[in-house]
Amino acid sequence: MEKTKTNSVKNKKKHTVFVQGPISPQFIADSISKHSVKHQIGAHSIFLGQVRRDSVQNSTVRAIEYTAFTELAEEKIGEIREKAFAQYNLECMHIYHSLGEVKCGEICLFVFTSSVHREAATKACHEIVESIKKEVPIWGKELHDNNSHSWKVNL
Amino acid sequence: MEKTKTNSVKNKKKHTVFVQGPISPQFIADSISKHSVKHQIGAHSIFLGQVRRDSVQNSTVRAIEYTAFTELAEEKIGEIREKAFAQYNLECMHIYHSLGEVKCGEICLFVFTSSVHREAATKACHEIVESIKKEVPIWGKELHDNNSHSWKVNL
Amino acid sequence: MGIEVLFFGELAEISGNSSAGLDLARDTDELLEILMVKYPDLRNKSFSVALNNKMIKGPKPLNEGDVLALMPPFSGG
Amino acid sequence: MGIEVLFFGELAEISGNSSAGLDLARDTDELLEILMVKYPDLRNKSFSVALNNKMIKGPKPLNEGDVLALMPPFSGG
Repeated sequence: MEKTKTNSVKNKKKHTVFVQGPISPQFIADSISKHSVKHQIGAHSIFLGQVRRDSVQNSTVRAIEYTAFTELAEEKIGEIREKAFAQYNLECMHIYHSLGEVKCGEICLFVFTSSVHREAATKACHEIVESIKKEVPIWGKELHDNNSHSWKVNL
Repeated sequence: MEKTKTNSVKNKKKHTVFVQGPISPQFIADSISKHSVKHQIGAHSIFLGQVRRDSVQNSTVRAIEYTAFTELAEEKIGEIREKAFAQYNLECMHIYHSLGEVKCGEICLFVFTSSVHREAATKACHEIVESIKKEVPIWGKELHDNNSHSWKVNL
Repeated sequence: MGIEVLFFGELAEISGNSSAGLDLARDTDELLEILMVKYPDLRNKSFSVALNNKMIKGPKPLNEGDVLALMPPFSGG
Repeated sequence: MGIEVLFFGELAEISGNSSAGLDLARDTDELLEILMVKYPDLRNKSFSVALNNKMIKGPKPLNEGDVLALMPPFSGG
């Protein structure tokens, strides 16, 4: 139902944040590979969110369907990017989040920071993940085995 | 010269820590993929160490050749593993370090932690990296463009 | 033209639609009250509001063509 | 049998070998002093010591067949 809004991604930012469906390990590998030409980088920090097979209301989650207010979400992620670059000495930063259905065991969030020394990448990655969960208008609809659903709540 | 000791890996631990040469992005992708069947996992934290093209003594590093006191190193990493599992609610932990030559831009260290909620994986990954750098008998010989060398110093 | 209202996440279930066209109201508070009357279950939900893609706090005046977004607590990641 | 001494990292450059066989000494301190005489540049280097794959601090008695490892500051990662 929200599909029309979900898909109206305006590419205002250099980096596309939203990917349709799960983020594949191959995509992550390719993203890592691209940094091998950046010889000033000494440390990468990566966070991956994976969809859990949670039990909710006596039934079991089989997938999460993500929707977003993409225009505002990309603006918020742009702000999170700028803040992290201002605060930490980062060489690179990449943020990807799934839209649409992501099954249990699949990856829905990929945050990737790189720096000369490890402290900047490590701290920035952690803070970016916290900010994404709190500040970015994305919603997860938990699809259950029994065809019911529930709405994901971030703690 | 240290090659004989370096290669005498005794697989006392379940996980083999040392890999010969660089750690490939494909190896990392395969490692991530293997966790898709673990449906209790919600968060992965990954740290990657990449060899930097540092300038040392007026010349430039082209690669680092790693050697280790492998028996003691694996014992130390075993202790680091046990400590992290005792301290944090982790579902999975993998630690890989290169031996031999790793060129600039290639990966020499891969630490991978997984947990139900993100805090455990994030904190454990960070602490494991710090412990590996401080407590594990591994040495980096910096090979320079001009065929000279220097010895890596961890700050 | 009026006001376009966007409903996200669970709120789209409550309204039955991902968006709705409403007549211009004086300000966002008046429009929200109209929405609460139209969709009473909204009263039991906490949500934040964006006006023309900017998060707002408290009432703001409305103009023809404005877009108001109702957003339940975020749950990305 | 004597004692096998392992030299790691930069210390292997100083000794010219990754290992050396030495006669049994009373304790690790005596053996280290013998090594310092044999390889004077060791005096300028800081290193930690492992006896039979265990890190040690302070002097420990030695037995035939013991393995003593001299390790410069670690620089993994």
